[in-house]
Amino acid sequence: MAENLFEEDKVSVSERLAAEALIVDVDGFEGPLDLLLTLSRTQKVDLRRVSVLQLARQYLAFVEKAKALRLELAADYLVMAAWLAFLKSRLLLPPDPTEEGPSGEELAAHLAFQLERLQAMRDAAARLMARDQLGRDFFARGQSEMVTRVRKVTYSATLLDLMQGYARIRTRDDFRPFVMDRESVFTMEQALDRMRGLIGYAGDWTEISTYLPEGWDNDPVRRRSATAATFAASLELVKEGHLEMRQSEMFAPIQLRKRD
Amino acid sequence: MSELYEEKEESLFEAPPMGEQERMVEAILFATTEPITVRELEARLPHGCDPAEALVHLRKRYEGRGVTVTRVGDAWAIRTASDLGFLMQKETVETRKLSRAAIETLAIIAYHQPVTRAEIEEIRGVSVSRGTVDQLLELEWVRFGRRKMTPGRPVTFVVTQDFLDHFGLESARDLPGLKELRAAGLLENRPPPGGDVPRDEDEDESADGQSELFED
Amino acid sequence: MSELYEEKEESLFEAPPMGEQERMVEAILFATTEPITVRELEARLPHGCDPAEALVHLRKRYEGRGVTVTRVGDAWAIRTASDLGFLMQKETVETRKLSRAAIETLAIIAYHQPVTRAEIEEIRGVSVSRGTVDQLLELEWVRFGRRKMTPGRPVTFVVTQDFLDHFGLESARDLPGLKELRAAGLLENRPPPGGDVPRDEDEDESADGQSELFED
Repeated sequence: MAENLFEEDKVSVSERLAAEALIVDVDGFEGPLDLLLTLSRTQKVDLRRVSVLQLARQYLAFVEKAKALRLELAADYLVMAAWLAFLKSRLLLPPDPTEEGPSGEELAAHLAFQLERLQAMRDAAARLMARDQLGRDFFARGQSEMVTRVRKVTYSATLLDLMQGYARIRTRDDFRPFVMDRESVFTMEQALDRMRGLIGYAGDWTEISTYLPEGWDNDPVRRRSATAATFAASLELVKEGHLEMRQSEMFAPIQLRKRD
Repeated sequence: MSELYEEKEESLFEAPPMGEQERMVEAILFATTEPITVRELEARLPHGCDPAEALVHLRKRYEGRGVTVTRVGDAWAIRTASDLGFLMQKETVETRKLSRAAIETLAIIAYHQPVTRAEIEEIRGVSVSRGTVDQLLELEWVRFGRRKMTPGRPVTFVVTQDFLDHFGLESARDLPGLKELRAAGLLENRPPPGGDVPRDEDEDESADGQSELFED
Repeated sequence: MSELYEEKEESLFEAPPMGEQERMVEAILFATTEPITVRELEARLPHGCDPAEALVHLRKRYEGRGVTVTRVGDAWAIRTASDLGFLMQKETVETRKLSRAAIETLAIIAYHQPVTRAEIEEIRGVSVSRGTVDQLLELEWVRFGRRKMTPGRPVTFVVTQDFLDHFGLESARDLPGLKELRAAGLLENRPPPGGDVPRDEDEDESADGQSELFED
């Protein structure tokens, strides 16, 4: 893997063209591993000698390009991109002896193994389907012989029948009318009542979490319900002109203040 | 084979040697669902073949064998030698699909064994008819297990080795659970309400029950 | 024929001479479309017969003929010679086209068996859709195997006798290229480095499977 460290980012014109052709066909891939396998073919080497660093670059370039073209990429493509970016940095930086976990080379070797194994299974599948097949290349007896002297009835059932029968019984009782479990639900009406009584004291910016009713913050189910109701009630009060609301950035605390 | 027929080769021209023709007729007779006439054979064989002669050779080859090349009207077929008809009894068997009640009962026994009749009825939600259990016993797919140590000491039912053989299972413990059935697409996709189907206890129970039977 | 086997007759006592046994096995194999196990043959033949030996003779007799005696797992069947497929357009059955995902999944099950759903997904890099396994189960080319002794005891998939029959394989060991794949380590279930997933037991298990079948 060491030789990769000195590799320049030399993506040839033909490779770039190939990568663009790939993007148009993004729906044709069965996930990131499939795409990586296709990309690795542009290196025209034995899969065991594939340069994972180069592959990571190609993949990241692909994802960038797809983003620029505003193509929808499924989440797992982005997860793979993040992982490859991490892998790329590991491969490029000298190993940090204090760092825990597998080295970049180990990770790269595993990825190469996965690609080789997937390719091997595809080849195996192709060879399997190329075999002579029953009913196409060779044939079973056309007529089973019927001798009518002895008649006996047997009963047949397949494993599928059996399993489906069982599933049928066991799922029959799953259906009951939908009933809300009221005990752990804090309604918006309750929250509104509570907030109306409290906002008189909220002259300064105060976090919304402090408005949660007591006794609702231990059980996660109850906390979720109370948070949602309090938030909805706050919005309602903002709409009515009684409250102001702010949040500095995503996931930052939400703050409330009485409107003068 | 072909050296037997060499003297004919000049007239056959492109046709395969007679040994090959015999093989071809043999394969066709074997695979067709209906007896086949010489004319039909001629139409299916490569150009220039002589199925009538191939049939003469083939017929001779099967003389005294377990099956014979037999004339049926003006057509030909491979048939069991008449003295071996007694071996064919199994071929005359009529197969019928097991009834839904029987399949469900069988499934419950397989998944919950050892299980009493009352337990089967509780799971199915209807009473189990005598005929259903008798049928399964007769098929030798279930048998009586040991009695339960509960009041009345009811008999239990368990599945048999025949059952495992018939359904291609190595043991009843390998039967897939509901989650696995769903994952394999064998269950209509209905969302289990309230998260999970309460199957865990069952699973433990049946694992217990079955391990008793199969561990030893 | 029977004079060939006369020297055995004193030990066989009531059993028919081997030539007769061979005829009987021939008749039974010809009569059915499904492969028949040696055990089934034994059950159907008169007491004291040795179907395994009769099969050896019968197989030799049909070498190079239009139909051949074929081994399918632990069962036997008569099938037409595959070089004569071109004569059989009439018998050809159109099989449903399998998707690429289904074909790959089938190959993975065949080469890695017994294999869990998670392992299939790991190899393919995508989740296995319900329809895929469903389709393979319905074709009866795969079935549920033994559960893995790993946490969660997941069910496994293995290929069936129908699969072997369809692809003309004597056993799963005869899968094309199996030895080479195994030698190259490509049938191993190698956990990712760093071991996010506790897979060690899996490893042991899978070593028991397809890869270990060939240790001898």
